[in-house]
Amino acid sequence: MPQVADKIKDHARLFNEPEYQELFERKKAFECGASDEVVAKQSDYINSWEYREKNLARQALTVNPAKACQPLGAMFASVGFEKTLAFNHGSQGCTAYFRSHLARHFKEPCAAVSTSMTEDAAVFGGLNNLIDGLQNAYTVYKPKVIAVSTTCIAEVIGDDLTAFIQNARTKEAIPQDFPVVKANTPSFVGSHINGYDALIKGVFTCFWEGKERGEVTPRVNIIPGFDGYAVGNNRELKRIFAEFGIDAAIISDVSDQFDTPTDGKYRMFDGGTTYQQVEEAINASATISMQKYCTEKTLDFVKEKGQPVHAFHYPIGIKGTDDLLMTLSEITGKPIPESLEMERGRLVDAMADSSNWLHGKTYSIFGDPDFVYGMAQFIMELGGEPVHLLATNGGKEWEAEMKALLATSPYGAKGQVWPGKDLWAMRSLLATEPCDFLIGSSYGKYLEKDLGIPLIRLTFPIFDRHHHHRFPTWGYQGGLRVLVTILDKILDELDRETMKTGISFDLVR
Amino acid sequence: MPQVADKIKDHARLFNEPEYQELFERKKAFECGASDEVVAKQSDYINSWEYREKNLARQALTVNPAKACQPLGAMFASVGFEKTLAFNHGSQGCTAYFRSHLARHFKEPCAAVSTSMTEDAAVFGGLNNLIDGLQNAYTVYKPKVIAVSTTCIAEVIGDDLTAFIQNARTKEAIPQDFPVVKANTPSFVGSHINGYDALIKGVFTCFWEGKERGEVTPRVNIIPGFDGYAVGNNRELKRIFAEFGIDAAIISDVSDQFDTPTDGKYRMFDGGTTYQQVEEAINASATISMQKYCTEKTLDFVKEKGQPVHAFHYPIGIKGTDDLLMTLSEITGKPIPESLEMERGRLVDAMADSSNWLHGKTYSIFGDPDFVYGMAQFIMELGGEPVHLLATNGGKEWEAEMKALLATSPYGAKGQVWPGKDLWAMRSLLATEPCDFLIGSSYGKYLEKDLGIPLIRLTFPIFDRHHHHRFPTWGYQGGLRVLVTILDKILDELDRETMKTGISFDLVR
Amino acid sequence: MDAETKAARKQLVEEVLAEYPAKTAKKRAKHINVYESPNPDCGVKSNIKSIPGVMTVRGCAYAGAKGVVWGPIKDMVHISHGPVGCGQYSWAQRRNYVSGGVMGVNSWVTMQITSDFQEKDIVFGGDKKLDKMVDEIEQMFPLNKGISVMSECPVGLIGDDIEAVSKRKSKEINKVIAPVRCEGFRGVSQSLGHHIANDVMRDYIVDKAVAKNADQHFESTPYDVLIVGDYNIGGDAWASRILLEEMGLRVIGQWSGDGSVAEVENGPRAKLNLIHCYRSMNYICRHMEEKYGIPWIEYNFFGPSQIAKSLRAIATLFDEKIQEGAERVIAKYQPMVDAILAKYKPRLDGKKIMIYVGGLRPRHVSDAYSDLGIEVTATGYEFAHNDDYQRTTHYIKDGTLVYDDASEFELERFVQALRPDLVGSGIKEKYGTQKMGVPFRQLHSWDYSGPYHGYDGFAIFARDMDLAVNNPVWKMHKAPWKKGA
Amino acid sequence: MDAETKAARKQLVEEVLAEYPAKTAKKRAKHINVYESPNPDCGVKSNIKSIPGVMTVRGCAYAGAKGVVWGPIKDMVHISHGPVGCGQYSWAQRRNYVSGGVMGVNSWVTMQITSDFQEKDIVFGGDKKLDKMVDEIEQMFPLNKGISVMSECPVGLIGDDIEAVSKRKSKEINKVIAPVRCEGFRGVSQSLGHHIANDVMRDYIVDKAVAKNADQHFESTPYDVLIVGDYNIGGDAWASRILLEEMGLRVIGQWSGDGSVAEVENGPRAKLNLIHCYRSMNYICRHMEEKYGIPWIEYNFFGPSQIAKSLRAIATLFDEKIQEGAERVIAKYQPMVDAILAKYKPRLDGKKIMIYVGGLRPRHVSDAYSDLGIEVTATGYEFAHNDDYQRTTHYIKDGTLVYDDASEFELERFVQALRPDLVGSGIKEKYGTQKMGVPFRQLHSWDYSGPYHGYDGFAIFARDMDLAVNNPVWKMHKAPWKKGA
Repeated sequence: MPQVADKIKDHARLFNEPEYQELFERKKAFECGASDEVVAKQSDYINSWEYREKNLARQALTVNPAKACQPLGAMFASVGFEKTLAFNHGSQGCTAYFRSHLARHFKEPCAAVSTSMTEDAAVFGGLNNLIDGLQNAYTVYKPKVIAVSTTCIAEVIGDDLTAFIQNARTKEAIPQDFPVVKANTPSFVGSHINGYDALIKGVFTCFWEGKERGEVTPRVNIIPGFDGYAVGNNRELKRIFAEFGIDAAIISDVSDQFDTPTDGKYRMFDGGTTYQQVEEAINASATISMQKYCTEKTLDFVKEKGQPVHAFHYPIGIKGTDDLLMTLSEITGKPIPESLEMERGRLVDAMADSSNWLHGKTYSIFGDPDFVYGMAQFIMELGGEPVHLLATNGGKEWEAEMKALLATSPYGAKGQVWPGKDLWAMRSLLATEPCDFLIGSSYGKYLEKDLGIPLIRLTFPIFDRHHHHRFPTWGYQGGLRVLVTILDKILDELDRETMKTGISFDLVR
Repeated sequence: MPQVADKIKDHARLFNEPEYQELFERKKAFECGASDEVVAKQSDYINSWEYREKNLARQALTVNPAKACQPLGAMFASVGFEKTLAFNHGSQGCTAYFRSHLARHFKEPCAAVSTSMTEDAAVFGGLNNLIDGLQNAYTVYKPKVIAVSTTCIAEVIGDDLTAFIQNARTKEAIPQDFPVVKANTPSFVGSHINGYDALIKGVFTCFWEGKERGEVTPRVNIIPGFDGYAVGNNRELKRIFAEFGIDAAIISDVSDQFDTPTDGKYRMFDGGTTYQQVEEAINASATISMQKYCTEKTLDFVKEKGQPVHAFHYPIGIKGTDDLLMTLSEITGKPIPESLEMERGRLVDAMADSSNWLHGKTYSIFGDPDFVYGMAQFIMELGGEPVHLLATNGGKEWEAEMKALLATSPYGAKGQVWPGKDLWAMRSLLATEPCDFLIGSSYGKYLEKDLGIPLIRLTFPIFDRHHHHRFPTWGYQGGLRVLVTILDKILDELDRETMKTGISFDLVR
Repeated sequence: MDAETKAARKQLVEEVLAEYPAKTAKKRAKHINVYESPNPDCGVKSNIKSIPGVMTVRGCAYAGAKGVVWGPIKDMVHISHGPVGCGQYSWAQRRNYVSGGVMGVNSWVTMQITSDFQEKDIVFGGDKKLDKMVDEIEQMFPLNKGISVMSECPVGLIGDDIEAVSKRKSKEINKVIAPVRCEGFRGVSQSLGHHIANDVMRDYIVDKAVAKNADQHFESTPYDVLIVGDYNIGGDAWASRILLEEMGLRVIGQWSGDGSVAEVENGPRAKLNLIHCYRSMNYICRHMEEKYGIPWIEYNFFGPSQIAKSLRAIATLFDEKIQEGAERVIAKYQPMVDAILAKYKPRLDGKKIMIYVGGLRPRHVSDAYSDLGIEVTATGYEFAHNDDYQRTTHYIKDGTLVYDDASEFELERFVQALRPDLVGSGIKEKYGTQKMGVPFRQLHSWDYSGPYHGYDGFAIFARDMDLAVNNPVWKMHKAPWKKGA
Repeated sequence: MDAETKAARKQLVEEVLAEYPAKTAKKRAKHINVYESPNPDCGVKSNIKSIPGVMTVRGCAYAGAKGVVWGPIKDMVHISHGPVGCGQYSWAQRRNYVSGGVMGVNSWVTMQITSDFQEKDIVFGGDKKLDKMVDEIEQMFPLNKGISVMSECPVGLIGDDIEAVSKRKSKEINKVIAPVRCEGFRGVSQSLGHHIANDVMRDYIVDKAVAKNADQHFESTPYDVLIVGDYNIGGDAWASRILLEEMGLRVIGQWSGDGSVAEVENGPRAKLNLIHCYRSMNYICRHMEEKYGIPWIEYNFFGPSQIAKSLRAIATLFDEKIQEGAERVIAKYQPMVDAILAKYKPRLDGKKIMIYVGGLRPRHVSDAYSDLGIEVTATGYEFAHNDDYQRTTHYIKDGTLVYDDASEFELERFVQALRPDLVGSGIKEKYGTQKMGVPFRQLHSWDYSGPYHGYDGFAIFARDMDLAVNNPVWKMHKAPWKKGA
């Protein structure tokens, strides 16, 4: 009997006890599974080059993709605006999934409603669901704005959001002038980064409706893109703006929404970009996207209004931050402040101090296209060598940009770019051409387990570690945090490896 | 032949190769060591209760102490003042050691000079060394102030600093009015924390000489104490003061000195408390020590001047920060700002989110007395249970304060306090009464290796990880960082443990 | 409960409803009630469409079919058929533990396998892709024992014939291919997904296996039982199975936690079906009873009172040997139970919990809490049917607040008003509740702990409730300088 | 070197000296020189007291005796006798690797064992404490093979008689107890500590063991050699030993890296002493030559040129078998060396290094750098004697800047002026140099890498110099917006 009141064993240890090991043996007899030899043989086979080739040749089957669907991105973008209710038109299960998914990453509540479409709506259209939904949501949650995005069912049956919302106004479900943002976000097109794009464009479309660009206000719009580290990163951006003395508006700022305090009160809405900022954004000097692939349509829209746009790839590290600051300086005419130059010098200092541990380490990286780009760039600045660079939601343009990036540095020589591939493909890549470390999301933990390549969690979703997103990865300070995260893993592994013999288990490193 | 140009093996892996394993076997024959059985038996014996009792009964022998000597603390304190040269009167080897020791922790250069006393000086006194040393140091390094502390030799032979320095002035080695701070810091009394105390008191003594407290300036003096996290912590304190709108002077602020940038220029001096601040400090509203045992004599001195003093024990976490902020508020009459209350709520939030992983974990903690106190307090706030609390440089007063702290919480019930003991004693304690995690400095890595208890590095010195000291442990933000550091270790270990079977190797935690 | 408190609760319900638009308030009023003992039902309507826009907690049929019933069968490849999201969000979320499997070799439970529909699949249909996927699955995962095709919303809207593809490909590969029509828009919640999943399991595995007498080497014993409706969250089914085996029964299969195709095929060889989660798998138990004459019994392995009761109830359906076995098991664990209660009951006695989850838990955990001295103040189901609420009356006390398909809005208000010492609900409810300063445990995923079933599980349950309720953080949410205010 | 560059260097020296007070400038002038080839010495004075207040890099006798010579002997307990600091700062800093030891059981190299003097020990003397410590060591660490007592400053000032205590306790426990008078104020640097350490090792172990013929079972061979002055930093001695063994020699001991008391005792049974660090252990080699007629030879195992040269030089002192062995070893490693050079030489060719360290390295590493195409622009010793500088002339080129006991101030100015591609020095110099944007390697600790000796070590050496020089960070220290400025 394994349990003792003083030292209770939970799942992590309970089932290692002999009682349960015997139980597993008894159970196995009823499972009629393949023999241990066959299993062992197949286990070896999936590590082979032959398997890799078949694996990479898959055309229909997707296994362990590293991407989510559009409405998740739209929901994320929605809650970055002041008192804005994310509202999914479609089946309610989708909304439950989005909410859970974000809650598991941020360890925060995520409010969003659904129109709960069912079979009848599938047949007759979701008009009534939308009208009732808007009325209930408006009445109960008292948002300033409702941001409607769609899930598959509404897209497949072709519900007309514009007409339906107008209908809701006519039926007084919501006031005539109550702002409703719209975004079509079919799950079978693109991924969450496109849903993010669609929603931001929807916000601009809604609030810039009928407006044209007037006199330019010396201000910068910053669109962060879909970013699991938004809490830390957006705050770091704001700190940088303050150092700079720049007037900047973060367009969709979830940093307060996903970091409300535990002080006895539940805040369904907190912080976010104000709609005044959104309205004024049309006259800003320029719009900067921190993640190009999260904002392609939005930037086109902004450009059409005659506003200059700049796009980065999730800038991490020295050059990433340099480029961002120089762009900010160029747009605003303000010099880069000494304080930030000092932070730059301190990051360079840390990189120099740690360079002998970082140099020559090999990494594979997966995640959203911009993240993989920004991370690979920093890795090469650290003297590291990217090996497999994979974005399930990356396309041909991304592939070309990645290859161009790799070509800028001798440290990019080993880099192979894998657009559209999933993490089961990554498994084969790592089994056949391994590397020292894997950088990605929590999904990478299965690769770590199977291949013994330590995982460094640095991108969404991080389900199995807490609060990392409260610290930045952007800016020089963020770069320091990323450096330390990587270096800690390197040194932890070195300690573990050398602990066995004691040789090289050095007190100083 | 193990080396291949494409994959060069260094010490960590080279010696696992069969060639070297055979070499070790051949070598063993010449060592005439004890038999494997005898070694195994003794290896078991040192884990026994019997050995523990002998180990704790030691009176003369010290093995792996967790403390350094006074002049190290004095040197650390010295460089926290504007353009101040740390100057050790004694043997030059001491200075080389202090400089290396701090460099290995901060990964920063540490400038300090010595009077290079040799045998003749031991016989005839170090007067000439001191005079020449002052002259050279003054001429070459052009400091604003020289801070003289002593090492053993000067103390044992009884060199009279006051007279010698006066002599140097007379001989025009330094100008008459050039400020020279003095601190007697014998290595055979106390530890580095007392050297810190002596130097700070020396600075006040020097700059408050002949002055009395006048009209009170609404300002707070903060003495951080000897703190390996000073770079992050002092900056965090300054951020807190800014949020508060408080005028506060950090007395000995090493945060810039130990974090100069790599920008092409070596700064021997950077930042630090100005001497104007030091002079004005006498009229401040109050002086706060962040570490009581680092400042006992200094606070007495300040109190004698009629200034109120407050002392904390390296405050970490909720209550630690609450108390600090309330004291600041009380002294200055300023309300605690909303922004800090929000940060508080966010730390509470993180603690709540992670409480199920943190609750009931057991920890042993070693380090300086104030650190052990502050850390134990936070651990109990996290629902953790301190087991062995050890400060080699802790005494009876500390022991009593620790026991009182443990008595404030049911989570303190398992706590045992070990003043004056060393880490070889800790080894016995952990071998006989183990715990889940060990919190301390890099020296704890040998305990981790021998006993399999994972080490969480959170105090000076940290030689084998980089840049941790650039992040704060104080304030609510520092608390969050400490929480995440602990939690990451817990979850890393859980992953490692469950990776073997896959059972409990959960994607979400 | 005294009349005053009860009246206050009714008043609370009124106040909360008053914030809805009238039409909505009227509808929701039917789903919330203060229980009047000893009424034979809870006085709430159930299994009705959720109201748009109110933030229901419910999921969909896919979640019930793939996430709950089929997903845990470890040696099958479960295709999330449609766009990428559904499979992505449910990937490895249910903690259905598996013994002895090698991921991607002979076990696929923690993998996300999807057809990742693109626009062209919507326009031209996904059947061709499905056809090809089966071939690729055979290449990638040759040791699979079969495939399930879990339909997502678009599949049912674009006229795909996954049944035809499944049938054809099943013949080709000579393995089960089960098309599961669990599109998210079907039904009103997860619940229809369970039912559909049960029916497909019946049609595509159970009945076929019986018909062809699939496993002819199977040697039956009089003590063969089948565990049904335990998904092995955190190892629950193992902590249950061990007791059944200790009392002398032979467990021939687990449906579906840590389950295998063989266990599903041989299920109907059981002499008795033991059902834990009635809601999700009563359908197939009824079928096996009707078609194969296998009796079934509900049991509850949460907490020592119910465990003992259930062990004895099960034992009465067997011979004396088993009855003695049950008593032996109960006696064996009693000292451990006593020690656990001695340690934790004093720390939990008199505390109040509010529960809101799905399946069987809103009632089944009730006595486990009582064993620890915790009272259930309010409870409710995400997707229950009327028979669930009837069963609930055996557990709850007079005056308990009962809510069906509660919205987040209602839950928040009830928590604020009742200020329970603990809330047990799901991930979506967890963090908001905690912000109010109220302790919380996830009762779907056991908050990444467990098992909670059986005696071994009860020890963990007790520890976890203590750590949730008594963690020092719950005394910290007010800043001390605000205490006077 | 062309006259102009040389003149510029001389000018630089003048400029730097000009910043000192006149008296100091005059003294320091004797320690800095631009080497004139083919002079038989470097033109600098050495082994002279450091000037107070200039920030010498030097350490003390204790550092030389405990840190360098005695500390690595693994099966002895080395007491840092005096206050806590000295032992604390040197604790596990030298990376003297050990094979096959269990820390605290039969190996104490990575432990800090100290008498932690308190005021009362100063006042009343520390001999009693030392006496008691020996007893406690026997209790705590019964498998120790002996004890060394490393005196810190106070011991020599307060009149303690550690020799008497050692003698008495040594008899009691029947093990070596070696009192080492290495107080930090003795001599002018680490160097005297080495000498003292050698002498004590001679008196307390070597000569005694020979006198009593300690190990009578030792069977000699004609190929027995002893490695002297290799401290096994990062495993250096092993990467050396392996070559000696491969060429057919039998290495009977390592002094003192990974060393043991038995190896010290049996050292004089060697047919030849092979000395790597001349500076720190020439004394005992000379003693063994004088007293026991054992010849000794200096060798250099840094880089393929010197390794081959040394292997051949050693081999000439043996028979043809060994000479063939040396050639076989050289031939065996040649392809690896070629591959290393092919990979790294193009990345390092033409680079310049400035060196400032202790022991043998300021000269010995020179050809290893040359092998990689790196030129030594400047070099110097912390604690060399004249014979070191004589030996240095064999390595350095005309015009090389040479400094003895350089101050940090001088080093900084030289680095700024010469802008080498790499600086090789110690931890105290590392971070300041890097801030100037100049790559740096610690040449004491191998910057936590190594081994650098032997062929296996050269591969690592080459890799490390490449990563130091060519790490991308060295192109980053100027902000791009400042580039135009």
